[in-house]
Amino acid sequence: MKREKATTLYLGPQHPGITGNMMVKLKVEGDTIVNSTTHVGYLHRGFEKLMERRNWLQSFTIVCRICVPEPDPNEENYARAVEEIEGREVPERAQWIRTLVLELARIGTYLLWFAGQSGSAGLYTMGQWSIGDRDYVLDLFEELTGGRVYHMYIWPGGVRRDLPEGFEAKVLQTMDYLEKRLIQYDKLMFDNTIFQKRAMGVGWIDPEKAIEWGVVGAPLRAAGIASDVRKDDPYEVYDQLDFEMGHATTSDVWGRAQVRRFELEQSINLVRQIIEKMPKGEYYNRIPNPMKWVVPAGDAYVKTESARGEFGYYVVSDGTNKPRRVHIKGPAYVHAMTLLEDMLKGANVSDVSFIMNSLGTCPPEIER
Amino acid sequence: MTTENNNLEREEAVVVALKATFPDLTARVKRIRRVEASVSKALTPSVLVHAKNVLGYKALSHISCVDWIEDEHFELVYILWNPDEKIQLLIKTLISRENATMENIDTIWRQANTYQREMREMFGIEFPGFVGAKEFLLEDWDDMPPMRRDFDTKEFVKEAFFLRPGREDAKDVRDTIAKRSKEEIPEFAKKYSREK
Amino acid sequence: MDTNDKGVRKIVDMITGFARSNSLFMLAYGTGCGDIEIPPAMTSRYDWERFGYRKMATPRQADVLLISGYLATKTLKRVIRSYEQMQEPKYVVAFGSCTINGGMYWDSYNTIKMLDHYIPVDVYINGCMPRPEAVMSGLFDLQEQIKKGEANGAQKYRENLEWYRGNQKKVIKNWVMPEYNW
Amino acid sequence: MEDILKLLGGAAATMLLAFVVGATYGGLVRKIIARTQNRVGPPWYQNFVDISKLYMKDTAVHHGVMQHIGPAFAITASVTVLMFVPVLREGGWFPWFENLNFKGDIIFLIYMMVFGSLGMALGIGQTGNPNASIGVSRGLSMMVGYEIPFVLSLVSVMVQTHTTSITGLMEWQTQNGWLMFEAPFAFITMLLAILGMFHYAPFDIAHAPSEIASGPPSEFGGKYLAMMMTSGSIFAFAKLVFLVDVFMNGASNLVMLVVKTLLLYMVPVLYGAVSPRYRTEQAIRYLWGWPVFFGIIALIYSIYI
Repeated sequence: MKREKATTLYLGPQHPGITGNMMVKLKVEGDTIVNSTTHVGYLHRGFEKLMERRNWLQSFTIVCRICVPEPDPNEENYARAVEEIEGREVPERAQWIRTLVLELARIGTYLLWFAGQSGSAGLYTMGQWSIGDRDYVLDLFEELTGGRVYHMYIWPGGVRRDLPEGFEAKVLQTMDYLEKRLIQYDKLMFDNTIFQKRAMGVGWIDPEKAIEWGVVGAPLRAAGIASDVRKDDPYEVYDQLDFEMGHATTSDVWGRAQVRRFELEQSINLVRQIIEKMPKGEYYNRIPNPMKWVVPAGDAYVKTESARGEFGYYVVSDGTNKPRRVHIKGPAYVHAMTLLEDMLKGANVSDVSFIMNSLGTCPPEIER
Repeated sequence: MTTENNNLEREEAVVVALKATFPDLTARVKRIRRVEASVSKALTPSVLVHAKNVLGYKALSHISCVDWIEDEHFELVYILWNPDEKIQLLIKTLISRENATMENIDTIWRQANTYQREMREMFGIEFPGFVGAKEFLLEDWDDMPPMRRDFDTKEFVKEAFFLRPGREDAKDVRDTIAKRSKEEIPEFAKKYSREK
Repeated sequence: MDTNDKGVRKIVDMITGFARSNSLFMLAYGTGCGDIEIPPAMTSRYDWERFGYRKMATPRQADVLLISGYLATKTLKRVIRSYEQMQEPKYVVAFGSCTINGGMYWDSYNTIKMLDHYIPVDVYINGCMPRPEAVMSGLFDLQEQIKKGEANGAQKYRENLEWYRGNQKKVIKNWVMPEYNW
Repeated sequence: MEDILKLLGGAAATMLLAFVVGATYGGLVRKIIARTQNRVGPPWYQNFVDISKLYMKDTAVHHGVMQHIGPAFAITASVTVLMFVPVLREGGWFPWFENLNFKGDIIFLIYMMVFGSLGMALGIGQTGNPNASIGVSRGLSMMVGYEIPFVLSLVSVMVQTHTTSITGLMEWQTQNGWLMFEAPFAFITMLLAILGMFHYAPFDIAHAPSEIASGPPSEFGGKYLAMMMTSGSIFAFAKLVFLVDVFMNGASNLVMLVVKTLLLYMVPVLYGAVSPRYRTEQAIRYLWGWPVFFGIIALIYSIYI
């Protein structure tokens, strides 16, 4: 009789290494993983059911809570889907403000990701720095929207309020600060040989299969495939802005780190461009009384490039004052389930949370 | 949203290409980069395979399901993405709501596994031949699949959970706080108090 | 020395209160979306290590169970398990409106609405989500309670275990848990 | 009789000193790491509060006898190591701190230093927590990694000075100058080895919270954890004093002792604050690379000088 050598190791749900509240069940032989299963559902709130019971505007409070680290792409997606079904025009200034908010959110999420990626490798100093700096971005959000984490700022028909006075100068100041800090981040994390040793060759995704497997966002770009919703399916004013996609060919954790590092820099540039080019004018195409607001029947699939990948919303209206169906697909829906399960086979136990962070795993958007 | 309706040649070409292979299917251009096709249930897997292997829709972006309880059917929406043409193709199909079953497309796209697990759990759609863990988001669920329209979540909540009663006395919250912390209510605040 | 002497007891209580309240080890279990405000509270902007708070990896070492937001029924089971594995004295701090009355998930079929019916809660922090300042203010409140010896949630749990168990089993259908015996 | 009493009193005073200084160092380290991370950090006495709180906690978990013995084992081993290290040089301010030192004890110390970890490993094995077991296996393999340069460095020092006794070493240093400069390669080897010995990053894989939930102590709370922390404080102090004795000619008073040990301690702490951690096999590859190379050079140097 063959003796079972594998140990079962439960990574989560109560585990400091796991990103959020989920569980990866590992079968381990020595330090090598032979099998892994992702278990989710610890955060399931039934958002899509709740939205069927709320009217179109009430659903907004729900939409932004789907992804905690980066709520703005969700708001934007939902607003854009509703606008597409209804055919509502968005003033030009509102589009620019939305783009600004999205880019700021991207910067904040990348800073949070720096913390996750380096923290899972034991470099806690980086996390302390970057999350501290992320707070300056959150301060900007607080001034703009009144909320630190959940903003509920991007509405159908525009944005909720105009930029406050002197806001542009503050944004530029923060961007200058972040750019200076980026040099220090490089020294601490990206030029660190130990980090490079940890990251190189770990978590490899086959570039030829990547598209078919549903890889999106930074992991796909790190596999050498130029794919960015901002370029491929431009929304808001991204077609009027000048930026580059991150690019790497190694298709491992190191490549993803480089892509994200590059895109943080690009986002800082984008914010500067937006502030420079932003036109004056109306910021809100007012919707009728929200309680009686009826959206005509129809459906729309919209998507946004969030910091972790492509966010897709499929919204169906049946011509009443409530959405018929809002179906959300976040990048982690594929990344953390089938892809992660495949990638972990043969990996080292030490690298599990490292790989998970590099894929941008975020359980709330799997479960909603 | 800027909808340029002037240059839709590539989208039109997709419609033509789809219709050439499958004469039964209806397809139309929704807007730039969005093409929609309605297919019968039996034809769906072959359309998906054709779209993936011949037309270049390599990526499966999304599989959604809408419950049209009035018409007694589910609408499944397979959303595909063509990374070269940059076109999103929505393939819609209707299946009966009673004993809902659908072809398993796990073998075409590996990640369909997750979507099908969710649909099986949330809508009760069965996929013959599909192997996947039974539980996905819910644990020990013995009620109706919750995403069906006839599942009333409010009634369920009333039965299953404790609901904190509201403030029945409808007193001003300031009074309660003040009473608890034994603070003097400032003069200006008293006139807002509902307890006269 | 007479350990029942009032003066001695007072000094002992003071020392225990000081030690317990100034060294709160939190269990690193992000149960909900409130967990996003924990990293800022931990890191350089707010730096809760100043007050002796620290995140611990396992329930055995932790004193405080931070319930960061709504609990899905599936998580509730794990939270109860984690709570019961913690060693006394142990405290529960629940934050987010959703732990108090369900908050915006009041009609959701998968989240519990009143946390204090399932595990004893010492401090509630409201808000959706509470800012790091609010979280820390709630923890200060817990410190005060510990100093005064009022934070006795664990005792309440032990004494009313049957009531809690009944409530828990109402939600968690497949009950496979070890007995709680400490 | 009086001598024995003096000896016992000295031993007790040493233990107390080791605990106080060790725990203070722990607090200071947390503070220093916090400063590198742009934070204020906990007060310096935080470790005392933590330890006393942990001693006051209930421990109602019983996994078996070894679980109780394990931490006791560790604390015994640390105290034993401390007892064989001369804390202050002869003729200093506090003569009673020269505890139990006798000739021929470096080899014994090398053995004793491993003893505590092995005891812990036994205790942890009983708890049955897979995370803890993985942590122990990682810790033991790490130990294999850093013990080789550590031993190489000490052996080359012993060859160079023709003595294996710490007091002998100190006498040699008083005549010929600090071994830090007299045996530079041995010192470099030792500096690299203590990076691994103190379990700070990059060699903290055995305790990695993000992988195995803090590893060995994951099943130990309350008193056990407090005992482990106490033992850790004493052990860290003992190791530091040992290294100061060997390479920096010990210290004749408490101030010098604190300065020297703290300087030495800062090496792993500050290096750890800015480093991610190595995987086990990477760590061992690193420790068997340059440190062993320098160790062999040190050995050759010590033979031919």
